[in-house]
Amino acid sequence: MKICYYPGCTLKTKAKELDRTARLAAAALGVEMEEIENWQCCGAVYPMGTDEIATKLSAVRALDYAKHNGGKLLTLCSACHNVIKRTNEDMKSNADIAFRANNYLKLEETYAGETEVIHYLEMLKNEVGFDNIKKAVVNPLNRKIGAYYGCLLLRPSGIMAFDNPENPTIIEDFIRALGGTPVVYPFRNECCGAYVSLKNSELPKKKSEKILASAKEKGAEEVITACPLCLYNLQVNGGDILPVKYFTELLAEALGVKA
Amino acid sequence: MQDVTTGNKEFKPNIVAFCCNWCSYAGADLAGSSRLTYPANVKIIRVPCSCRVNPMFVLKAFQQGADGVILCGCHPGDCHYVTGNYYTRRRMALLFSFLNYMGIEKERTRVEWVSAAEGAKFSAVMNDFVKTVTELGENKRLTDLRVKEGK
Amino acid sequence: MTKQERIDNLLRLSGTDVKKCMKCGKCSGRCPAFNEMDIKPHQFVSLLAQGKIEILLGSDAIWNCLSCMACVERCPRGVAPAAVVEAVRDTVVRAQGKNGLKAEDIPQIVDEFIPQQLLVSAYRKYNK
Amino acid sequence: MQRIGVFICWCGSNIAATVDVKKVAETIKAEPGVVYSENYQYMCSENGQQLIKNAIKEHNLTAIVVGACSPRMHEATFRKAAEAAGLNPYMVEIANIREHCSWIHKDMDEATEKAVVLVRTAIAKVKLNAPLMSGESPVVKRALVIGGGIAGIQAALDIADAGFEVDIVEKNATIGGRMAQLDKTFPTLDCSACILTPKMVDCAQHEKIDILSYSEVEEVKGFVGNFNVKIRRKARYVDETKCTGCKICMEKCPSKKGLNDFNMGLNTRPAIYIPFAQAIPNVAVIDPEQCIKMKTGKCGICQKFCGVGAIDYTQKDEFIDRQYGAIVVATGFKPIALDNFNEYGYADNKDVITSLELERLMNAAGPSDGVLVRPSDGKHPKVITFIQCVGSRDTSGCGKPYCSKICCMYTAKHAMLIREKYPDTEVHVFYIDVRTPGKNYDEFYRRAAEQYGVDYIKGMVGKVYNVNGKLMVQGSNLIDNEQITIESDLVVLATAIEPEPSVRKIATLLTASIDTNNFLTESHAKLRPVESPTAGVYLAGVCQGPKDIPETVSQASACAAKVIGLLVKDKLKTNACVATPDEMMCNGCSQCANVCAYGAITYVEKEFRLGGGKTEVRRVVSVNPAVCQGCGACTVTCPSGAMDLKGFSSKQIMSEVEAICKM
Repeated sequence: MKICYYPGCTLKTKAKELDRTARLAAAALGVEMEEIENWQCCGAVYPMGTDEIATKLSAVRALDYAKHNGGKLLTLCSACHNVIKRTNEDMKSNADIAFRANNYLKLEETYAGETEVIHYLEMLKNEVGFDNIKKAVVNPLNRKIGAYYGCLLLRPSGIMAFDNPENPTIIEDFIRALGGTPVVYPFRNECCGAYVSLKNSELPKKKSEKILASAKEKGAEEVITACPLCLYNLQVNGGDILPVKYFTELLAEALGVKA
Repeated sequence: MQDVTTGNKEFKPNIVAFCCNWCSYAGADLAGSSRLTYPANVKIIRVPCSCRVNPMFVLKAFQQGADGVILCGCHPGDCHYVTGNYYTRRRMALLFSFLNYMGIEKERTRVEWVSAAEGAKFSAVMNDFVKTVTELGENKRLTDLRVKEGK
Repeated sequence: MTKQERIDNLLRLSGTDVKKCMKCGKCSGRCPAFNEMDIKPHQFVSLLAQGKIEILLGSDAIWNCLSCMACVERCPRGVAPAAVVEAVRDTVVRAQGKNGLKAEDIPQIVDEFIPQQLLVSAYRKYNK
Repeated sequence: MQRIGVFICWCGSNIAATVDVKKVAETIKAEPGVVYSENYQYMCSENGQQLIKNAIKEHNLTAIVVGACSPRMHEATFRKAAEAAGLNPYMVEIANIREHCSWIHKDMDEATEKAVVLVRTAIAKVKLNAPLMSGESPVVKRALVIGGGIAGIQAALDIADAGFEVDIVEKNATIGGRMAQLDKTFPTLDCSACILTPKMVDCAQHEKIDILSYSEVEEVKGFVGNFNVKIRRKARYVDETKCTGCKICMEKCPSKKGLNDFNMGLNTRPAIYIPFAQAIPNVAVIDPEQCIKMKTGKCGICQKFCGVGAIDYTQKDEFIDRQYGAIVVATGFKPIALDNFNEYGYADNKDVITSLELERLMNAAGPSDGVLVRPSDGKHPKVITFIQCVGSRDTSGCGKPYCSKICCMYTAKHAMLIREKYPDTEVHVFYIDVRTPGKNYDEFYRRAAEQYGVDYIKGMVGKVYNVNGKLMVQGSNLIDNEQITIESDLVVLATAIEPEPSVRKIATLLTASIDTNNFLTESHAKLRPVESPTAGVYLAGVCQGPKDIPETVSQASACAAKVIGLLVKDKLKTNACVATPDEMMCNGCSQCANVCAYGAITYVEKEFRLGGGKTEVRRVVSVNPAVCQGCGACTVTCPSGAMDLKGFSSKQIMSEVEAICKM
């Protein structure tokens, strides 16, 4: 199976490990991630202002490329996924934004949200299947792992349609498939402090500590995430309460391809 | 598109008003018992429900020389027959836009919701409608010429 | 711009119908940055609905809202307080000299750990 | 050609002061068809009516027009007068020259001219009038009540007390409904069972009431006065006539792990059970999904122990057909599912419960014998937090857009009862608005706050999470502009209520209309609040909209009054002005049936002669005149113009239009 892949800027720099382990694991599972041509940074945050067009164009370009190359666009970073999926919804259902974005881009064919945006986790669940992953595991994890969802994968749930926004289960199912024991803790869908940490690290510190303390209280030995910024906040601002890793690192480890 | 006849101050439009028995006809009765005046050129036809008004009746009115046609029914959700006025609303929206296309200005046709308690509203609506149609002048579209000549 | 035009501009930019708010306070009950906000999420909606935009435009809360969408997710009336905060922030940073983060400050902030995502997202949020 | 008589009324000076009545009567004489025209001071008076009667006889009038006040005032009067003179009452038309003419115009010439036009218009119509006959249909003197909660019980008792037979069809094994599950009732705090169970017993003992428990309505045919209803009597695997309710089967049954629905699943019950001690009928029922004998064939212990041989594992559903003159729908409600409200942690925490679960926990006959304990560890909760409006007033798609109406009051009740029984308990209530209109209601709520020290917090909860077994309730306190977290032992969700889902099927069977929230629609929100738009169908209780017990009982009694008013009649006069189809023009498209709000239109296969000895069978429309209300929606919908309305025919209205325009 071949699928268009949008890595995003952080995965080429500080979060190389997320990208590298995802590719290794995908290859082991028979998925070929084909990096799309000439992708640009998605902007990292979805611009909510109703007059924001230019800030959405890089996402539309990637989406349009995928539309003509298999119809699906695979994302890995939570922020990229959030921006691209929400922009795609705008192209589908917001006539004003769709008209103006198309007007800028002058594409050969109008883009109207045709591409399906799927996150790597959704790909694992729906395309590969957690059962098949379970069969491919060579190093079962045998430890207690807390899934940290954060905000970007889940909300707004009407558009993201990723999982139940208050009681998600996909990463827990993923952990189970890898032979680990998922730890459900109440702050797994609370914000880590996000971009505020650049101006003011007090708030992200409070949030990140609360998240990790909550995971630890419920017995987690480590926490996994899909977002480089969450990882940064939890690691740098969250103190040394628990180790934090990318979920793909565990996948590669369990599949024995981490090297 | 002003008609020459609009210059004539004596022009009194002929208005046909269809009123449902349960709300608007009673509203018109209340306007009467409250002595709230409106022009005499409004003539009311009682129908059980506004949804009884066939588009043909409206066409017939214009053919026979009416200058304006107004339908009054219960407020949406208050229809005596539960859903009748919803049909009216949809049917007439379609009919009126068709009539507008044919040259009968959309101001000559109207649907209004008047409850049995709204005598004042009935009177206000009729005054306003007569004023609007008077300003538009005589309707000539669709009119059977023999009718007007016969007058 | 008249005051009404500025109010209308904020309403349009937010894309949310503030009149739908029934003042339940669930947004502020959920907000993870509540204690760091001088103007609370429910007040953003309420103050905009009343046209008291000077208070909003002068608030510090716009720099602390995390855009985590918890308020949007849980509003029982389909209102998006976060979109109001963003509309206010956009309006502030688009005014000349009002950027919350200046390009020239970034080199001092950056260290070897900061991911690109943080720089880009903060820059997008605080600067125009 | 009609011989028309015209009668112009002065109404004292009401008409005559502005309309030259004599001139009108004179002018009208020249109208073709008019053979008599007269004016009189008070047409509606004895003398006036006599004048009309005499004229009808003397001049052989076939139709009359009365120029007078609104037909809404005296149409019936003049119709009766005409009938007394041997004329069909529908050969009368009224020209409204008072409300629509003399009272609103000041200029006499203008008013007189308009009066002439209005009378001419009525003449134009009456020329096309045809004698109409109201049909008659017999009334079956028996009522059906669907649902055996307090609404159904009250309606049944009132109807039966008036001397009519009533059947209560209840889908559960016992009557009693939601009220049977409640502990105390506001605002007087009587014990629910103490006031309900005597009424249940009254039902059981009433010679006119037949309780068909564990039964469901399967099919409804017919119309007002004459409903034919098929009822499924579900197999309870226990012979209702033999079982004495001794409960030995419940004791001996080895399969005891069924969730006890009556206790909201807070404890378990055996596979053979009587829902609660005061159940009516006091007869056991077997859950076939849980019964070992029925699943594996091995067991049969209850059969062995049953002293009267009531157990019958081979019982099958049975169907009975009954006739009814009227139907009361009282299907009640259920709390909504909380799947969309995971922020309150209901699914993950045993100590987050709904208000109805709390009722069971506080009830002396409940799973904890009335001792308030936490479901998780059986300990007494010291801090209890109530959250109001859970799923109510929610337009985001997660909950219900309406206010559930009862929650503010029952939460005040719960808070008060807890503070009274366990004064060491701290009680908090998060609210958006406290809505307690009603006699002694607001006083009740204030008592909770002022005398019982219940902490009311204006704000809403954003998240409930568990830390070391404590429920952290994080919410806003809008008055103090704070975000607070209350460490609680028990969280109670005032869950929105919705109509019992089975009401959808009932509504379809009865062609009773239902709104977007699945509440049955009343005929008129203000003036016919207990009647369904379907004639002969009445609505009681929450199936029509959220309401509390006093309101439910009032509505049920109102229903009963309406039903009795119907059943005392031997025959029903049907509306004469009904839709009338031209079968030859009907193409069987069903569009008229789709717009009919009353289900008056059906289709029949009918044989038509084609000529040359050939026949063809076509599907054509058939209108039931007993059900048709005469709105006319179908007449306009019919694409082939096959449908017309008696009394308001297309030709009649067209000629009215013509008369108005030809002024």
